[in-house]
Amino acid sequence: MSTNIGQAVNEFNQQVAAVSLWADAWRRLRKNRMALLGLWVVGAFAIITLAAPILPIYDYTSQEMTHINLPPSLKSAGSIAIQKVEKRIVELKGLVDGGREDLRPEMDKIRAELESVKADVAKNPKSSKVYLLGTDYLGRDMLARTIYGGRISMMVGIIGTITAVLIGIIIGAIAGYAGGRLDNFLMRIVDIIYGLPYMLIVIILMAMFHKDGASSIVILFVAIALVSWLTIARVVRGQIISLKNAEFIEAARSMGAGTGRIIFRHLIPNTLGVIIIFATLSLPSFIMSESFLSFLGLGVSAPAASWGTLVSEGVQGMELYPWRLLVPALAMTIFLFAMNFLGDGLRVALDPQSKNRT
Amino acid sequence: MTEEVILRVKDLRTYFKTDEGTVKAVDGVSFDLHKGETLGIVGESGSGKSVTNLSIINMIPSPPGKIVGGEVLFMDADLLAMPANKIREIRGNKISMIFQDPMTSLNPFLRISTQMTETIILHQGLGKDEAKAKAIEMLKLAGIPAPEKRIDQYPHQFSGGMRQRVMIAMSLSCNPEILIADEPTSALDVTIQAQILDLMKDLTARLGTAVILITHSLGVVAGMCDTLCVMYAGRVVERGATDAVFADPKHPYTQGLIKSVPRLDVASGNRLSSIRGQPPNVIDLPDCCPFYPRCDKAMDICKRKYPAVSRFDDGRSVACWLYSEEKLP
Amino acid sequence: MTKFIIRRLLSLIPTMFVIVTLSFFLIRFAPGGPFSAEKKVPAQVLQNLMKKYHMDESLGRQYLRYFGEILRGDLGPSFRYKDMTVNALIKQSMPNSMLLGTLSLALAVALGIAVGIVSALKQNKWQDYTAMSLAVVGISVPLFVIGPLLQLVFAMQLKWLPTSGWITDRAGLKTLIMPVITLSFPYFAYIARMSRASILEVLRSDYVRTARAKGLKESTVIGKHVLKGALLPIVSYLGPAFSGIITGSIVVETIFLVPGVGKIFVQSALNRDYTLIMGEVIVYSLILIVMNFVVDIVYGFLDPRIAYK
Amino acid sequence: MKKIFFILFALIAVMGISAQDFVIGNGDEIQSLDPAHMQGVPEQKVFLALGEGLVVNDPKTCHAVPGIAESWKASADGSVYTFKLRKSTWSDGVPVTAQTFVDSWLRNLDPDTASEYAYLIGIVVKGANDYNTWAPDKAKSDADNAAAKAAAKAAVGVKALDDYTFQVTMVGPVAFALDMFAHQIFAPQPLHVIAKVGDQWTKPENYVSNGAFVLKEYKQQQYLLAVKNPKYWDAKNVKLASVKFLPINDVKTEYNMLKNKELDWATTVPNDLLDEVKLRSDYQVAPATISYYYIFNMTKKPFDDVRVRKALAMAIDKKAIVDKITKGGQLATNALVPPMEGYTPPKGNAYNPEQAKKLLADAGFPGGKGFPAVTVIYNTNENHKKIAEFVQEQWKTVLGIDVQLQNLEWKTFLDTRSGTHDFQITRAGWQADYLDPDSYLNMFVKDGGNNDGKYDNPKYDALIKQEASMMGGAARNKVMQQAETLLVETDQHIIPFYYYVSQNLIDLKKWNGWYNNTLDTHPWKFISKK
Repeated sequence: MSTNIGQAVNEFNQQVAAVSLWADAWRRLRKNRMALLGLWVVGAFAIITLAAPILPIYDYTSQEMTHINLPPSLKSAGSIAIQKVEKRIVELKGLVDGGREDLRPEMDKIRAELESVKADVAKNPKSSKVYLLGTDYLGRDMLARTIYGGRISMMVGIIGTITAVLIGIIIGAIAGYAGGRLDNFLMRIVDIIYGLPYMLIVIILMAMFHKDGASSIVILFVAIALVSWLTIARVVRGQIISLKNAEFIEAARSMGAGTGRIIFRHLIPNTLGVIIIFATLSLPSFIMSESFLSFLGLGVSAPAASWGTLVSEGVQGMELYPWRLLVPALAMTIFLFAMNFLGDGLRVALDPQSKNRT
Repeated sequence: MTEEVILRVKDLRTYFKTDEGTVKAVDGVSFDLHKGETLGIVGESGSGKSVTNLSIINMIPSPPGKIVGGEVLFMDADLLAMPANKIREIRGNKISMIFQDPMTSLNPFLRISTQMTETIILHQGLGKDEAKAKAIEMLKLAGIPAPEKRIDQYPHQFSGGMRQRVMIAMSLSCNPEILIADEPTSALDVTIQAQILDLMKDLTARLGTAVILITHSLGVVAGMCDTLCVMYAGRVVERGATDAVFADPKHPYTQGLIKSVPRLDVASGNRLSSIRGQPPNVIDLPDCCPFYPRCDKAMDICKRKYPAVSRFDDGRSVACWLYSEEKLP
Repeated sequence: MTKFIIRRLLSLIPTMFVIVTLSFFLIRFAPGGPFSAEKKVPAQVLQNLMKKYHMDESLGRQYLRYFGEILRGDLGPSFRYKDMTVNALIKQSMPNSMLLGTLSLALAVALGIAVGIVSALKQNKWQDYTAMSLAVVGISVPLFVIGPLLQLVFAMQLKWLPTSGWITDRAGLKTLIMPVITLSFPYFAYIARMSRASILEVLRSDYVRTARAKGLKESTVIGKHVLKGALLPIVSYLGPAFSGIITGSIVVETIFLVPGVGKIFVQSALNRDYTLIMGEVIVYSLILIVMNFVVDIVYGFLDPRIAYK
Repeated sequence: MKKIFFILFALIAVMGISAQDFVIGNGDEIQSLDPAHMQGVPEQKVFLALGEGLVVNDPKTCHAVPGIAESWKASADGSVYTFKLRKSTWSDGVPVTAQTFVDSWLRNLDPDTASEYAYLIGIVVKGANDYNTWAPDKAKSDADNAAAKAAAKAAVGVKALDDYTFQVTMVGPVAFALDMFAHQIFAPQPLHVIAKVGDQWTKPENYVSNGAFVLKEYKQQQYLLAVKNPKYWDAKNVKLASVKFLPINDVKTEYNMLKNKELDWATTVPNDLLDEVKLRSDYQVAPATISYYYIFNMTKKPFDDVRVRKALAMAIDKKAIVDKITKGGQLATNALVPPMEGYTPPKGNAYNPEQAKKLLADAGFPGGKGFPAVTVIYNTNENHKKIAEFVQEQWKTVLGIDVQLQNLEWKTFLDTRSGTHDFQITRAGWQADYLDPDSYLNMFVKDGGNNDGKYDNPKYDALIKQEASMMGGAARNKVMQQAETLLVETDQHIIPFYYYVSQNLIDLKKWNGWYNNTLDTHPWKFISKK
């Protein structure tokens, strides 16, 4: 940036090029180490999830019954599976020897299973798989599932945010600019939707439009976005009201600009800063909403899984198979951490008042 | 006006570290303030006036700002070297300040009484009721009608001019030695400006308070100040008694400033002159006279070195190569 | 002022009316009904059931009947909990949720503001980063993970606390600890972030500079001049937060067996217990609207610039 | 101070040892305390404490043993039962008489009561079904309707011969009827209280009962506390001082409470922790008469082709499901009806991937090519999901077909499966109302209320009709077996997966009188501390 050729220089050999808001914000963002880290992490997540189909990972749906609930390891799945059964036999033997005769049939069963597992490992080419982050209850690769889960969760976050922002901007801008009765009417609608319990709306929407598997995720988006534009509509409305009497709007009006043009070319661009900040900060909340819906069983359809689904599944068996909780939970937390710091950094960077504060 | 110097600023330097580079907002400012004197500091926006003042009472927001050099001697004690609790005893008590925007300088959430009495109680050790009585008295002095009633109101219930009166009353309530007024009238209507300035002049004269008046308006300075500092790009370019400077401005910048003031006493017909160009960006400024691009009399040397200060017999000092005996090849 | 309050209160009535009407018809759009079950009841019995609850009437009549009832303060019988009326169900679960919610919110506010102050004053120092990381954890870890984890550590491993239950049980007040912590966590996180941001903003304001120029101690500056202005946004957040938190959290209530209103809320929707859903919607919206209203009034008291006309 | 603590501690310890207090995790909150409206398992557990009918299920065998009826005898053709009642009272001292039973049953059957389970009485008692489903004729006057209703009521086959002799006339020689009479729908109700306070009788302050326990306290969503009933006829043999029912929806919480000894009996186990649970000495598992299966919608293509149905069924390794997914000892099956006394279900179509592929190819979808989009629906539940995911993967790897899975929230699921029938393949489970294969098989007759997949085979309907009119025995069993063979083998209308097991956690070293049984029913009066 500093050695750009062709940049205007004044008498003192200083750069005088006017810095746009964005370039300026970007420069300040780059100085914010946490925000930059956030940006890198979010970028990495985005690339990994987008490139998931071409990454050298296993299929996220392919099941292997001998590989159920294997812990993270660098060793081949076959050897881990055998180890696991052997460990179980030792455990059972200890109990049986300690007087728990009732467990003898179970022990015999597992012993028989050891043979079949060994046989399977010997001939099944999949035994050489390596599950870096372990497997789940159907012997599926946790790494692949977490990556594909991220796809859905991030998509929920992004699409939810975009819809919320679009609806919010339009409603908020119209209400704020028009004022009077229309404003009152629109804000009453916002009040009413605020008043309707969110959970109920979502349950009813999900129940009403379940039709086929492929669209369940779409309904999820709609359900989340439909009730999430309220806050941003209020924010935008407030901004527009405070801006609409500003001099530059008067100027535009005096030059004959129409209402639509004033709203979309003059007012909205001036509220973009606030909107972007809101968007980055609300993205995590959409991901959280989705995870809560998944917890209630209203989320995406199996075998696809979001982070929320994976985490809520993982919680069930966390005492025995901690990786099933930790892997998706960490992925989600790291992503949300990054989003939060990035959002915070953007907020500071886009705030004209904080110019000399960094 | 006595000869007793109560505030001596020596070679004050305050820099700001920003993303773009180091801003030398104040770079080697020196002046003396005598008891009862009114000193005007004049300059365009960004010339370092306000930073000078905040530096005097050591209130530069840090980071990014930092006072990197110089001394501020108040009654022979260096304010810059003072521990925080000691300088707090001076702020608002011995040296008080009035800020530019009366609309935002008063806390909107607290009553005027609260804001006024807290200073009086803190510095004068008065009880609550006494402090309130004193505050009412000060408001009356500041020309607020029905102060007994208005003291319990909130700032938003006052007009801009009234708020500035409150600020003045508040800042003078502890009989400070020095009042620093940072553009006290620039946010006000012209008619109100005159009233506020009169009030300040009147009150400080009565209380014997020395005043540092920061302004970009030469008209204000002419009416108010005994002495005058002209600042440009973080430095004092010309200093002297107000009358003398107005009569015979030495520095080309001062000349430009005075010429650009519309005067009723001079027959017009000529166009009002103005200083061409823009004030410089003070980030990473090279060693030169920062005024040279706008100066009609610029010489070669102006581009290479900051001019040394030349002193004149009448106590004036000017930083300009025109008057320097030291001539470089 | 009084006039303003009355006018505001009156304006709540149409809003409530629309909410009640919308919900009434909305829930009837959802597939399934209160009496659908795995084993179908014989057609005639189903009809008798419908008749018993006036569901054989036309929707319009049902709506009018319902409206008449709620105007008399009767929310009707629960379809699922056949021995209970909706009034009784809400009456007995609401206080528990309120207690839990109020405590959680109080904890969230106290801790959130404290942490917000610390991290604002130590901006970009390790204290700030630690506090904000904690806040991010609060925002990004779901309750259904925090709850079981607390239970695992404090009840199962350390055995300091009972796994679950409510204050009327043998374990008494101890049962409150984990649900309160769990429930307050996201709110704490939100408040901490919000107060940090707004304190930083106020610290830049002119009047804080004035206060400092007056020679006030830093603690006075913060306590007297900064906080009042900085905490106003939190007050306006408390309205929706309060109604959200006291109508309970199904997750916390399910995990810790809290006899609160959140659990029956979600379950009533899943069970298509029409009257109970409606009762809950009415109570929830009423609390939300009234809380927003109260917050507006309180805000007016705290912010002298706002005058109600 | 220390002393006080010691005394307190000792007191608590002594109380803890001497008191036979029992705490159970009871699943969902109960819906009602009125036996006429008790539907689920949690309600049944509460009923077993508070109420008692003519007979009680033996804790081991589940067969009827005397309850309020001291003895009984059946008529020669097995269609009339005469019960001799013992002298017993309600907890408020009012006697329970034969008339109490007559009135209680009639109350349950009364159309105005709208009891969800009254149809069970209708299955066995003569005239009961007609009365239960009686509806007024709009063309007739109110008086005529009232008279018609009274006639229907009078026609119900229940009679009080004297105060303590109660006679039931049944629809025929129903072999399983006696065991059924232990169900809460056949229990007496305190009509003297109902007459006085009406609907309010289920309020704790009004509630009287005739079982081994009485209702002491009921805090909705918190607990229901039942304490020993001193007026119970067999009170001297009741050992437990109190039973506390906790409504717990969260399986993990329930399990944790049991581990921390805050519960004596957990009625669910966390599937994901079964590897740990299985090692516990208090883990109880017993086969249950519940089947898990998938239903094809016969009206939707391509499931109108039996080859497709068979191919899909044969491609599923059911043994893997019970061994690797449900893990609790469930029995894999290819038939619907669980083995019962005298009845052996057919073999069904076993797991056979090769045959499955071939069948699918024959049906015109070699290697799954051209197979239309298919969605399997199931109600939201971890286990159903795991099984569906497994099945989906099997169909993909064995047959090469991709099916979608769709979980639906319970009521939507019911509406889709049983209301609009707008599904292709759905998950289902069925628990017998009575221990007879007919309880499973009569679902699938053409106009059956629970025939969700629209199975339509006149031959099947004829067989079911035939078996319904036969006396119990080998011949009837054979007919039923033929019908089931049609259902699960020839026509492959459903894909049976396994028979459930009941899974409980209760320490039998500590508690006597609790036995694993097929009905998973455990009357409280027999339970005691060792």
